[in-house]
Formats: sequence, C-alpha cells, structure tokens
Amino acid sequence: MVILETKGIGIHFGGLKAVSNVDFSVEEGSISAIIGPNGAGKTTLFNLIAGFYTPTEGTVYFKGKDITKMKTFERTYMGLARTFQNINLFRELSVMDNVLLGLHTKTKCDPISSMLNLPNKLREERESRKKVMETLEFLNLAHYVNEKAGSLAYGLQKNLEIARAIVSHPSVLLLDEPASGLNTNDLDTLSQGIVAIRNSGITVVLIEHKMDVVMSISDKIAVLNFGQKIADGNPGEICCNPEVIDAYLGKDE
Amino acid sequence: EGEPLKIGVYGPLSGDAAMVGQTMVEGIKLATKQINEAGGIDGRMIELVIEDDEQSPKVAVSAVNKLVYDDKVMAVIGTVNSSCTLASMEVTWDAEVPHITPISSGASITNVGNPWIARIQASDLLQAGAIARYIVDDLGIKKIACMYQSDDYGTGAMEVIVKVLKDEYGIELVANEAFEPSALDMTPQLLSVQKSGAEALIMWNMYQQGALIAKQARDLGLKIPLLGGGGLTNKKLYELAGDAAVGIINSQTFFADKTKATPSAAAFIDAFEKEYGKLPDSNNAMAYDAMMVMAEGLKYAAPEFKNTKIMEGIKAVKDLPLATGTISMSPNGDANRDILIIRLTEGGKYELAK
Amino acid sequence: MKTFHKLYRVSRIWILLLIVLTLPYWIPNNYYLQVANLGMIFSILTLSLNILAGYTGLFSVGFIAFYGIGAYTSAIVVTRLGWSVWVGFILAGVVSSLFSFLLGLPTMRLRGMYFAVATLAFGEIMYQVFLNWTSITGGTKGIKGVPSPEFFGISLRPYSKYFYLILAVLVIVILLTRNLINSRTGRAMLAIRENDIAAEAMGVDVPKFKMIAFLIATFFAGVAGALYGHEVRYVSPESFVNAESAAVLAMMVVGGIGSIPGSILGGFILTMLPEYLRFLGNIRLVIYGAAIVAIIIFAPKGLGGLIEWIDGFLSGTLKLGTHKKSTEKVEGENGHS
Amino acid sequence: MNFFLQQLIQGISMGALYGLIAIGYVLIYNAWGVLNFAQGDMVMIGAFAILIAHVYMGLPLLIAFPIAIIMCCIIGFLVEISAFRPLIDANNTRRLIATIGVGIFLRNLVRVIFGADPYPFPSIFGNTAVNIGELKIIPQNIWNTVIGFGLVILLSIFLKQTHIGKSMRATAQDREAARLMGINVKKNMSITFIISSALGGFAGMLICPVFFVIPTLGTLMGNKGFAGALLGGITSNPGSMIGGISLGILESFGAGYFSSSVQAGIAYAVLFLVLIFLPAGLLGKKESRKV
Amino acid sequence: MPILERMSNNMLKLENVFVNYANIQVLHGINIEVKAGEIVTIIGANGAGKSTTLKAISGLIPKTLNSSIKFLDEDITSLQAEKVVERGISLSPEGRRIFPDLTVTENLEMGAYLRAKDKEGVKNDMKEVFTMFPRLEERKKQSGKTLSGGEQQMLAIARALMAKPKLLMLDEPSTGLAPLIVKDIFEIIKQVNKKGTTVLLVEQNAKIALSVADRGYVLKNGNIVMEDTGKNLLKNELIRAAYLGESTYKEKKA
Ligand SMILES: Nc1ncnc2c1ncn2[C@@H]1O[C@H](COP(=O)(O)OP(=O)(O)OP(=O)(O)O)[C@@H](O)[C@H]1O
Ligand SMILES: Nc1ncnc2c1ncn2[C@@H]1O[C@H](COP(=O)(O)OP(=O)(O)OP(=O)(O)O)[C@@H](O)[C@H]1O
Ligand SMILES: CC(C)C[C@H](N)C(=O)O
Ligand SMILES: [Mg+2]
Ligand SMILES: [Mg+2]
Repeated sequence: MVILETKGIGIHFGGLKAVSNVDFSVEEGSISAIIGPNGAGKTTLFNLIAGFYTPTEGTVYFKGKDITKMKTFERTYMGLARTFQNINLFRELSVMDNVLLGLHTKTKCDPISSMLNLPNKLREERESRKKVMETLEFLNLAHYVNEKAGSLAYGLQKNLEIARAIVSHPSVLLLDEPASGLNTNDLDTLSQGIVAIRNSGITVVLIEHKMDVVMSISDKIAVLNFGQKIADGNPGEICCNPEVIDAYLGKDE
Repeated sequence: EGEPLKIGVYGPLSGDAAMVGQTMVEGIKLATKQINEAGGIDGRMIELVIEDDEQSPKVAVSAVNKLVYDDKVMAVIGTVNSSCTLASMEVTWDAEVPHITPISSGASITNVGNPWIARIQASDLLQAGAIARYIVDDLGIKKIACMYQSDDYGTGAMEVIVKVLKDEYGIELVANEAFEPSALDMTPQLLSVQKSGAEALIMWNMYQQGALIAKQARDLGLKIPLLGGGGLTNKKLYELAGDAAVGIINSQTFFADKTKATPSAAAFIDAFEKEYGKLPDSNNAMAYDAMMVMAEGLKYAAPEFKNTKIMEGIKAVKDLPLATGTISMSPNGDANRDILIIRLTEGGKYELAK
Repeated sequence: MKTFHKLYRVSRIWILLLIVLTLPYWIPNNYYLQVANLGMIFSILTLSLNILAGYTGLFSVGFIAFYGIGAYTSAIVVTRLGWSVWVGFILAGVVSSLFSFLLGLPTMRLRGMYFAVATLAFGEIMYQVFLNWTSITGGTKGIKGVPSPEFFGISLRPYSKYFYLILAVLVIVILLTRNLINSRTGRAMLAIRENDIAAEAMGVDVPKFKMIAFLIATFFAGVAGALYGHEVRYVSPESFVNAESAAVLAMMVVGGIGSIPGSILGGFILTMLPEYLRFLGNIRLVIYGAAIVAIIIFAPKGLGGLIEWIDGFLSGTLKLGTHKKSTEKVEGENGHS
Repeated sequence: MNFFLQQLIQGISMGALYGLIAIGYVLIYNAWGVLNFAQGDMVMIGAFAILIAHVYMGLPLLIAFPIAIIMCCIIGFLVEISAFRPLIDANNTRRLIATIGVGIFLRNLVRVIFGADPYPFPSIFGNTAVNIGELKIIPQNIWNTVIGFGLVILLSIFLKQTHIGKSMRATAQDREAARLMGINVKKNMSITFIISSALGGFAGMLICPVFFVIPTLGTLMGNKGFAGALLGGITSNPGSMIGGISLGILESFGAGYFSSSVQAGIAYAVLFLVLIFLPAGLLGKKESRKV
Repeated sequence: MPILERMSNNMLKLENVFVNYANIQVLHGINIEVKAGEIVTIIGANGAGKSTTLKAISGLIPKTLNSSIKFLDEDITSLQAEKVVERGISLSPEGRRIFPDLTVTENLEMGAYLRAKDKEGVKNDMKEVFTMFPRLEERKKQSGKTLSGGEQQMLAIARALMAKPKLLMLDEPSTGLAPLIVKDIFEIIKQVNKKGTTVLLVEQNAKIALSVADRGYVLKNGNIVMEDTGKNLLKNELIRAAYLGESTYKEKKA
C-alpha cells in the first residue's frame, strides 16, 4: 500500500526550478531512497513533503489524505518524522530533553496540569522518560543522556537526531543524509539500524550519497537531477542505468 | 541640650526636575539655618535628612519610607511633582507623620481627606484660574490657545482653564494641545496654535518646555503673548530661550522685588542673597516657608513633639508673615494664597504685571 | 564531608524557609520591609518575564505594560465597583492575559527583535492609554485610595503582614514555573527558543505554544502589578513607563536567563541596589549602570548561576563538566516517582 | 494647504534627524546582531562634546566640530573596549542588556558631572527662517535634511562596497567563521562602534541649538531613532532614513490633524501596524528559510 | 620545490597538545608533524577529537598545560585565530560555516579577506575556483543559506582555497558530496598540493583519504595511537577492520 505520494510536485525559487513535476511514491513498510547530484532538489523535495515549503505545483498525499496545505506540525501529528541535513538539534538542551521533545505528539498533558503537577502529568513524564531511555539505548546514546546536545561530536549528533525522530514511532521517517559525517566503519551499523527501524514498522525514506548504504538496504530508489526525476527502480536497476551513472554515480573503477 | 529634631526632606535631585528639587532644598536649608542660629526649637536643633525621589512615584514611596522608618524623622517636607507627593503621602498618612509639600500644585492633594498633609504652593485651581482671568480681563483677549504637558500638572491646570473660561466668560479655547513632558519638538503643536489664529497662548509646563516653546514659536514667527504657571519660574528660562522668552507672563506666589516686598519677604530676599549669592525664585521661597511653617508646628508641640500636636500646630498657623506672604493655614491643609502675575523682561529680570 | 553534603541537602530547603518566614522580624524597620516587598514583587515580575523571554525566547521590551494592566485592573474593580481585593488580584491576571492574547494574535508570528519591538510599541501605547483614558484610569491623576486586602478580618496593610501575602504568591509562582518547565509544555517552549524550525518538526504548534507562554507570563505579571497597586495604594501612569521594562529585562539577565533562583535574585537585588546605594547620592545610578554591565561580563550565567554553583558545591553534586540543568532533571524525576 | 506643507516640512526635517540617529542603530545591528540601546546616549554625548568644545573651550565652530567628533569617537571606543568587547562571544541577550547598562551609566554620569538641567547652545545656521511664499523654513532644518541624506548615502556605499563593510556583515553572521577568514573581529567591532558613536554624536551636535543640551536628550532622541530604524527594517541603511522620515511626518501630522495628546502614541501605533503587516519593515528583506 | 627540501621542512609541529572543554579533557597530549609539501591525514572514530585538533591549531580553542604548536618554527600555541590565518593556515571547518546572508561571491571574497590588496590575484583565483566548482558559478548571486548541502560544502572548501594558504586544513571535505564530486574534490586536493600547498586532512572516508595522503595519523579517544605512511596504513589489517569497514561490506556483496 502506498503511504506517501507526491503528484507533479514542484517549487520555484525566483527563476530556479528547484523541483519540478516530481511523482514519487513510497510503499508502506519499505525503505526508499532518493539520490542525485548536489543541488538536484532532494532536500527540497523533503521540505515539500514535510511542509517546510509550500509547493508551487502538485499535491502531496499521506495515508491517502491530501496534506499539501497542512502545516508542518500537523503533518508530524499524522506520523511524519524527519531529520535534517544540516543538524537541527536543540543545542543547549540535554540529550534527554531533545528526545523527550520527539514525544511531543504522543503526549498530551495540558499546561494547567503541568503547572500543578497533577498525577496525569507525573505519569506521562515517567512513561516518556522510560521510552526515551529505551530509544537512547537502541542507538547507543544512553551514556550521553545528560550531556548538552550541542557538545556532542558531529557523528553522535546525527544519531541523536535519529533518536529524536523515531522515539514517537512515526509512520514515515524521512532521513536526510544520515550517513554524512559517519565513520566508514559505522556505516554498517547505521544500515543495520535503519533496517531495524523499518522492521519495527516505520517506513523509511532516505536521502544519501553513500552508495554502500543506499544500495544495500533500499527497496526502491528514485533519482533526481536538476529538480526532475530521471529514474526510479530497485537498486539493481538503478546501479546500471546509464543516465544515472552519467549524472551521478560515475564509472566504477 | 536635647537631641536634634530630625526632619525628612525629599525631592527630585536627579531627573528632569532636578533643578527644582535643588531649589527646594536651598530654601529649606536656609530656613533651617536661621531657626538653628536663633537657638533651635525648645533648645533643640533641627537636623535635615535629604533623599532623592528621582521624580518617580515608586522611588518617592521608598524615599519617604526610609525617612519615616529608617531615619525616624519627626516630620517630612517634600516634594515637587504632584504624582510623587500623591503616592508618598500615603506613607506619611499611614505612619501619621506630619507632611508639608512646598511645591506640588496638583489640586487633588488637599482634597482626599488626608489629615497629615499641608501645602504652601498655590493649588492649580488658583493659579490657572488667575492666569485665565488675567488674559480676558487685563489683556482683553478672547481668542486663546492652550498647550500643556500631559501629566497632573499640565492636565490639571488645563481643566481649570477650560472651566473658568467657559463658566465665567463663555469662551472656548481656539486650540488645546498636549505634549509629553519630555518632548523637545513643539512645532507641530505650535503650528496648530498658529493656524487657529489665537491671540494669546497659555502654556502649562515647566521652564525647560517653556524655553523650547518660546524659542520655537519665535522661529515660526508666532508672535503672541505667552502665559503660564509657576513652573515657568526659573532663571534657566531666560538663559535657555534668551530674548525669545522676554515677555512671558506667569502666575506666582512670590516675587523677588525688595522695593515692593513686605518686610518679611524683604528679609528673606536679603538672607537668601547673602547665603547663595543670587536672587531667590518662588520655589526657594515656598520651600523656605514650608520649613518655617513646620517650625511653627514644632514649637506648638514642644517639648513632647507629639505628631498630632505638630500637625495641629501647622494647621493653627495664622497670619504668619513669611517670604510668600502672610500665611494662614486652612483645615484642609492649604495655605491662603494671593496670586501674583509677573512678566519676564529684558536681561532676565521679572516685573510685576499686576 | 559526605555527611555534611547530606545534611545540607536535607536541610537546605527548611533553613531557607525558616529564614524567609521570619524575615519580617529580622528586618530592622518598615522601610527595609517595604523595599523587600517591592523586591519580591519584582522577583515575581522577573520570573514571569523569564517564562516568556528566558524559556521561550520571546524578548519583550514592553513587559511593564502587563504589570500596569494588572495594577489598574485591580485598582479599578476594587475602588470603582467595590469588589473584593482578592477578586481584584485574580482579575488582574486574567485581564492582563486577555490583553496579551489580543496582542499575541497578530504578533506571535514575529521573530526575535521584531517581536521585541512590537511589544515595545505596545508598552508605549498602553502608557498613553493609562495617561489619556481619563474616565477609566483617572488619567494623570491616577487612582488614589486603593485599599489593602484583608485576610479573615486581619488587615494586610502593615508591610510586615503584606510581606507574607507577596511571599505566598512568589512561592506559588516559583512552584508553578518549575513544574511548567519540567513538562511537555515547558519543553515545547524551550524548543521554540532553541530552534523553532526543529520544534515545528517535532510537532510543536509554535504560535500556539508561544501564546501559552505569553498568557502564563502575563497572568503572573498582572498579579504582580495588582500586588504593587495594593501595597502603595496609589496607581498612576509614571510607574509603568517603558524604562521600567528595560529594568525588568536587566533583572532577568543579571539574575540569569532561564534560571528560577536567578530571576528571584535579579528582581530582588536590582530593586534593592539603588535603595541601598542611596547614601551615594546621584552617583548611585552611575554605579547601578556599571554594576549591570559588570555582572553580565563577569557572571555569564548571572547571579543564579552563582547560586546554583554554590548550592552544587555545598550539596556535593557539583560534578565537573556535567551540564547542571540536565542532572537536576534526572534528580527531579526520581523525586516524583 | 499651507498648514499641510508646513507640517510636512517640519516632519521631514525632524525625520531626517531621526534617520541620522537610526543609521547608528542599523550599523551596530548589522555588525553585532543586537540593538544598541546606548546609541541614543551617544547622541547626548555628542551634544555635550560640542558644548564643551564650543562653549566651554571657546573654540570656533569649524574647529569645535571635528574636536567634538573626536571626543565622541574616543568615548565610543572606551565604551566598546570596556563594556562590549568582553562580551564579544556572549549571546545576544547578554549583549543587549549590556547596552542598556551602558546607557544608564552614561546618562547618569553626565548628569552627575553637568547636572540635570539643560544648557543653551547658540544657533549654528542662523535663526531667521527662510520664507518661501507663506512657508517658513528654518535653515537648521534644511541642513539637517541635507547632512542626514548625505551621510546615509556615504555609509551605504561604505558598507555595501568596501571590504571592511562586508567583513562587518560577515562578523555579525558568524563570528567564529569570520575569525577563520582572518577577520580581526575585535578591530572590526571597534571600528563599528567608533563610526556609530561619531554618527550619533553628530546627530546630537546638529540638534542641540534647537533642543538645548540635556542629559535626557539621548533617551528621547534614541527612542525616535530606534523606531525609525525598525520602521525601515533595521538591516537597511537607506531604510533607516526612510523609516526616520516616515516617523517624523507621522508625528507631525498626528499632532497637527489628530490629537496632539497622542502624538507619541500615534508613532508607536504605526510602528506596531507596520511590524504586523510588513514584518521586516519598509525596506528590510523578508527572511527566507532553508533547512 | 626540490623534493628533498619538501620532505625535511618541518611546517607544523604539535607537541603534547592538551585540550579541555569545560573540564572534560578531549585531547591528551598529542604529537603531530606536518612537513612542507605533504598531505597528511588524521583518521579516527566519531568523537575521537579530530575536529578538536584542527580547531586547536587554528586558534579557535585554547590549549592547556604545556602544549606547544609550532608553525614554520614560530610558536603559535596561543595565537588568536585571525593571527593564525595571517601566518598562512586556513581551515574549512566542520559544519561548513558559510556566511548565511552573504552571497556566494561575497563568501569567497571573505575567504580572501587578508589578500584584499591583491585585487588582480583575487579575481584570478575566483575564476579558478569557479572552474573547479562550476556549480558555484551558477549560484554566485545566491545567498549562502539557500544553497544545497553539497553546494555549501563546495563553497566552504573554495572559500578556504581563496586564502591561498601555506597550510590548508580540511575537516571532512567529502561530507554531503555526491560520489562523482567526491572524486573531484580529492583530485582538487592533489592538484592544490602539487602547486605547493601543504594539506592537513581530516576524513571519515579513511580509504580515500589514506590513498591521497603521504602520511596518516590515527586518533583514538584523544590520543594518537598510530602513525605511518598512507600506503602502509591502508594495508594495515587493524586499520582495515577498524576504520575502512572493508570486510563486512565485501561479505554482503558476495
Ligand atoms: N530558498 C531557496 N532559494 C533559492 N534557491 C534554493 C533555495 N532552496 C534551494 N535552492 C536551490 O535549489 C537547489 C536544490 O537544493 P536542495 O537542497 O534540494 O539540493 P539537494 O538535492 O538536497 O543537494 P545536496 O545533495 O547537495 O544536499 C539548489 O541548487 C539550491 O541552491
Ligand atoms: N563544545 C564542546 N563542549 C563539550 N564537549 C565537546 C565540545 N565539542 C566537542 N566536544 C567533545 O569532544 C570530543 C571530541 O570531539 P570532536 O568534535 O573533536 O570529534 P571528531 O573526532 O571530530 O568527531 P566527528 O568525527 O564526529 O566529527 C567529543 O567527545 C565531544 O563530545
Ligand atoms: C510648579 C511646579 C513645580 C509643580 C509641579 N510640577 C507639580 O507637579 O505639581
Ligand atoms: Mg540536500
Ligand atoms: Mg569532527
């Protein structure tokens, strides 16, 4: 079943067509990847899906609903989570608080009971913290729970972003270059992690330049170039598509 | 020799009205010196404790609290700005400490039923009324404009002017313009006055604004008589505006002219000149009188100096010849006042206009 | 040493409470008591600004307006309508929040400096309203004779009794603020301060939570204003000029942004400083200005940071290199469960 | 009609002054990322500097002016190294409050030294109004406008075109990265503060014949300049002039045609509306975001 | 430059460098040497302290104890960042740190900040950089923050090149770049090096980094644990297992 879909989506910045007329669909429970040269419009496509940009053309469907006009936070409430290419953590807050914020859509305590420390708040806090610890353990971050997010090394910050995005167990997770800045040796762990995330029932959409990761875990790959989709298919099809090799992969030595 | 009698004094020693605050302190100090040199009261010397109120009601309340509770003064004299007096006289009322305000002119100070407050300054009711009547009766002008600073002082007086002109003469102002007390640019208001064809302008504000108005009116070619209240009286008015200020007319309770002065006023002028090397202005005089009236209260209450007695003494003052006239206090705390009308002449000297 | 730390940890809150509760008996006279009262009122005000600016990152340069609205509201309903002072206190908060709601509708989407300046403009406009809407506010003459509250027949007029009223409000505000920050709502506020883009991605309805912060902060500010009005018993526009907003901002920063003890200290100390420097005459405001700059330079986390450090040292929880705030949280969590 | 024109002229010439003060805010905002609440006090310092040079030291105006400007530069520099430089890496909030502290300090220091009362200052350009038909234009106003515009143009060129101008902008955007470019952030800071102090001081010198020399000059004119800067969009130099002039005209018409009792209120009400409908001011760039 | 002189000239020398962040020690007395004309790389796991090392050299963070950093025989241990740049060291930092509101051209001009007098030279270099990164030329009037991630990375590298440094330090230059561009980047690094610029390189992509480097250091938990020529390190079994992630990937493919 298709869980996320764009139809003829596009956006222009001044004269520049950053994304134009892209049809892109994601099967529930799959790992899909978007690849393409720098500046091809991949991140922009994510921003359109997540609601950070309003498209100049086309429609976005999520769980069968037209969400084109919805606000970002409403999409998050529907179960769309994301990470950012340029890390966007709450730098001055602790790792714990960062991940707790990932649970925002899953908690509902109102300001009044929060201020009065009513039992429903205390229970919710307790449960949230437990869930956060589980997620941090899953991503090997438990050790840093009290550190300031901004003081972690780059690679850990990337991991923390993922933790924050999956703690709420979203339906779809958009990962923008999760492997950038990671040690070659950790790529494998990352791949396994992404597969585990998928196996836990989260559909994953991934932008990545590290082909090892993309080719080994994706079910489907879409290729963008100059804002347009130039190919899609499974890894086998993509890695020998001449247009893709020409525009993006280069010839293997 | 008993312990000194502590009297608290507070006024705006910093802020826009600092000059008036300092003027007030000068007058009070002179009176204190004279009282002490004459042997004090019941053999006890008067000692002043002086605080700044920064022209802010909040700070005034703190200042009076300090005087009353920390310095444990016997009575309080202050302050200049009516809003500060209004806020801080709650404290003296509460603590039942006699309080004289020398300079605040706000009409409401003496009509809230506070038994612990007395005032030397003429209420705006008197001053503004006198100026309004002067314009119509003596200058024969009926097209009158008004400019006032938007605080108690200006607004209160403006209301009186409007009422007096309407009730007594059936005259409506041709222009009535407000400005912020801190404003520097009066031109927009002056242009409106000019447009209205007014033949005289009453301005109710302090001397700085008076100087700005005089100067800017001259620049605009607005040549009509300028009149105002006691707040204009300050040597700075002429220093700042120069010739543009010549001819300004204002109401006053005191006039430093020995030739026409009562003996008591002349004595004060002499003493003041000797002490400070300059002529006193009305605020000096009112502050001086405030201390003198206070001394009467103290004398009346000696030797126990009970607060109720002091206040009784203050209100019992009758026909006491002082700097600003022969003073009698009324039960509500106001002094009887004769309003003088004075005019600024060449060289910054004042002459009596009426 | 360990036992000392333990002893300190167990007893610190009680010692503090004891000192504070008996304060009116230590304080030499009414003057100091009145300054202390004013200091506590400003602590409440600073704390509420902290909710808005410190935690949510919404700088407000016209905050004093809400304090003013509170003071006027209570004074008006009590003197004109003859309602109970206690109702006045509550209404002060409610009306103040109502104004912030109306102000917030168009301004919640403004960012950073622009929001700050919109509130500055609002502050100036409110000042003009206080000044010119004579029929309601008494205009330049203000409102006189604002009565003191009574508590079961005991008048709270003496400063020493009013002290406890303010103290009670302060303690309540502290507790509410603390609970708020360690909650979903509070974290959403912090998130907006840190990175509103990421906050949105977390599902935080940014304008809504900004509004919540605004409403809470201005409610407390309104109550603080009412406390002020009923203490000095005279409400007039001069107390709510914009320069006072800057003073409250300074209190917050000097105390330490985002720190509860800091806000309390900042409000308290910067209220008392000019009073205690009275003997210096005019120079005291020069020193006041210099002191603000000096504290900002030499105590980056403000006075609150200093207190937290001392507290950490005495209680033995001062772990070098760990982030203070987060360790506190974990402790807090244990405390609840 | 005459009244209208007269109010307009008045508004423009006051506005040009506001604009001149506003540039100081813009300059520091661009280089430092915060509004400098002490900028208004530099206007006041300028007025006192020229008072000292011209009235106290008795120097002729042509010599007094440059000397007063130098005094402003020195004071600006001293303030910068003692209060702002230690905060070079501090967050915006702390720096903002430091500027408030500096303002309080300067204002009261001058008050302690000179007293709170105004000092008169002789007219620089003469008192006799120029008559054009029935309109009266005061020479001072013409000069204020001309000088204001001239300085804005010069400064815009400086910031847009020169190397140091660009590096100031870079510094405000990312201090650490700027240092990695070899930009001497501290020196830049000093230059910025010196220029803005000189500009503020200059404005003070131009207005003191009209408004006298008084310690509170800074608070009042500073607020106007600040509002003008924001109306224009805080980051834009030409915007600051346009914002200042709009404010001047609004105030003047507000007082002339509505009620003068709300003169100050009108200016802020308009500022408020502009912020709501044009969140980036009249000339400011709309913020685009990219994640 | 004659080969012999190149290899013997000691350009940069770190001795016993310690760095603390708020009481946590991150570097525990490391020693690194870079000779004139070399490409030297530092590899290591996430959080090992690689970026910290580069920041310490560039003067952005203070060093403690008796750390010593020498550049061309001058002690630069406690020099401020802007002075370090003046000496001829330039850094393309982690996280790119583009000036968000300056255009691409202006960003590049800032890179050449200290060469302001040499207008001609800067102009030529700008042209050269644009031929290296044609993408940047297309985007030249766009403001920094609207560039794509990869474009920003190119700009960061280009900006560092504009300084014409003696020692070029690159912190993970391949981050976020498409595979084709990654190859280009390392080509560019080699070219630049051939023209006489010494390079100190931090990379996650250890394989490619070691293959272009003359020598490499392995940093682990703030200590240098290994040092050898690039070739040798590439062959080293331990390194292959720990940093090149070779075996696992191959297995999967098979
Ligand atoms: N707000 C904007 N204004 C102008 N141009 C923009 C804006 N946002 C993106 N662009 C341009 O649109 C193009 C697509 O950018 P995008 O960030 O989507 O690329 P990408 O595919 O994610 O590249 P990378 O792999 O380098 O991250 C880029 O050339 C970028 O410069
Ligand atoms: N500002 C900071 N405050 C506190 N600790 C920090 C700070 N910056 C880095 N650290 C810590 O220093 C250690 C080394 O960080 P550094 O960024 O140098 O690692 P790195 O080797 O560059 O890692 P990566 O490959 O992830 O970029 C890490 O443990 C990190 O948590
Ligand atoms: C006459 C003035 C000095 C009066 C003073 N301004 C007041 O408010 O009452
Ligand atoms: Mg991208
Ligand atoms: Mg790193």
